[in-house]
Amino acid sequence: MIYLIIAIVLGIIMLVAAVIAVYNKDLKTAIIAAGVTSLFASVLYVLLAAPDVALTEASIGSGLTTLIFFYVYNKIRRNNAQE
Amino acid sequence: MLRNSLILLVLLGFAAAIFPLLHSYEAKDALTGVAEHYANYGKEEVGAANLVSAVVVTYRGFDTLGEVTILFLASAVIGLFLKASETYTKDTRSVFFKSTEILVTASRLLVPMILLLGVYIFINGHLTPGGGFQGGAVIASAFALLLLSRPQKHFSHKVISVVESISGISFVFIGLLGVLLAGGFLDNHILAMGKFGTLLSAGAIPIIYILIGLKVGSELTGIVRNLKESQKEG
Amino acid sequence: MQLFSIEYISLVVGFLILLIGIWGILTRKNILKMVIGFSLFDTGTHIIIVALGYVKNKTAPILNQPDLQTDTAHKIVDPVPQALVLTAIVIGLGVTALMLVYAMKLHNEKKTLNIQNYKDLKW
Amino acid sequence: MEILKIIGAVITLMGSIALFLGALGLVRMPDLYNRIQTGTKASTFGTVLTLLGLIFIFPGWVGKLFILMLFVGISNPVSSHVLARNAYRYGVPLSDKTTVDRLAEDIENKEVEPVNNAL
Repeated sequence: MIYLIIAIVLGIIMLVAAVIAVYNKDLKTAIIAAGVTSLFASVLYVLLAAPDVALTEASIGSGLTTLIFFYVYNKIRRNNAQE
Repeated sequence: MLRNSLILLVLLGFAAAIFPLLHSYEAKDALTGVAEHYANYGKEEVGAANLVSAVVVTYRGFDTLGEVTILFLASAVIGLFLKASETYTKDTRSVFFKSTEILVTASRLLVPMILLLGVYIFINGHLTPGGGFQGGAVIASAFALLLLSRPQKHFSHKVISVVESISGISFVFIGLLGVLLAGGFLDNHILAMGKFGTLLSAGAIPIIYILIGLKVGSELTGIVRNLKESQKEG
Repeated sequence: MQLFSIEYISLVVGFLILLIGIWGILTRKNILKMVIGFSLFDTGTHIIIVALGYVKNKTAPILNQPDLQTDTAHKIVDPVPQALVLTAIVIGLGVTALMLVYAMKLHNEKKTLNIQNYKDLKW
Repeated sequence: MEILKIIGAVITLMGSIALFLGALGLVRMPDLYNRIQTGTKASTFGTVLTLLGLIFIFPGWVGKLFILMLFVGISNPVSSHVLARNAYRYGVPLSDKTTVDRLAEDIENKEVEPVNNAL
């Protein structure tokens, strides 16, 4: 029963973060929100008895993807500032 | 207006395509079909305690080979693109801040620990949750910490590409050895099976997972490193 | 049909995240926002696939206990979707990085990220 | 064996109280720097206490839990240090009640690089 409540809370957080990621005008907030969606998805995978997938999602989905997004965002913003 | 209604139409189409999955979903009691075979005979046929590893490495080894190929292609194309755009930025003065001493010291302590964790994850891939992909990602994040904490330093791409090439070639070579010595491509019976549940068991699965881990780790490190080097400009 | 179970909630959440991702891809004008939409699409698909392999009250497919090693098919969840998602996540990172580098290249050429300013193929 | 479990449960409960106080501090504190300070101190302390309680409950995991405590103890303060410093350089304002600003003095004395305008 407690797992069910945790799953519902996780689902609500993920949906809110996903809507923020698409809706928000600020790119930094959107990137962080997409990372948050991935991070809570990895907790959901643990509830779904998939520890392998949870490990992968936590390290790749929320770690490296966000890092790469920020590298590219930084580069583009600096190109813009040079103009 | 037309555009909005078209978007709505596409969304409705996707929803209609996936909705039957949701509507006709019924809870299962036990595994069926091919998964049942994997669950019941995986222990004798492959000998890995982690059945996901058994499926990834042996039963569906071709998927893994294709996946590694796609990752290699993506990494190569990224390297090519960033190299082409790097040529007209001659001055390599970094625009990053110098990092503080606390960060440098802490990263010196943490990077070996994270690397050790990554190696632990992919060596124990056939016993505990984890494996080559997860271990590779952890290793890549250790190198990402190194790159982030020393922004002024230049990192060479040579070692990364050598490790990547050697592990990729060895992976295919072990797969071909399976054809020669055992039942087929990527068969893990080319080594002794060992006792179930110990570190040296499951035939060639630990070796294949170590190679996959090195390959994935070096490819992801290569992607991050290329993006970091492209941040420098005059 | 059990509405309140972990797998059904996960299915619904994955389905909604997938739709939000597609909506983002179709409606946003900024290319980086579209890539974020693709990444959400990925996450939703992965949740759906893993949730389809879940069997109620069963443990993860790791046979480290002796009592799991007999009559295994009635005691574990489906390992095949998990293996598929494992590779799909890594491929997703590669594809996302590739799309981001394309976006960087496009920005280098045109100095804009708005998709409506790319009119080369319009006639 | 029962007594060990009770000790572990009590220590874990103390850890979760510390985590709760950290979450309360995030709401109560006036500006970003105070929030980072409260959150980091309380969450590091709470996590280490929770892991310490787990050592009593599962004595077989001592080695791994000790490594985890070391890792959290190093990585958590350092990451928030970097976060706060970069927030200062990015120009996040301090609270009105601030009386001492050492980093500004250091920038005045040219010991630390000033705010980068390119960012």
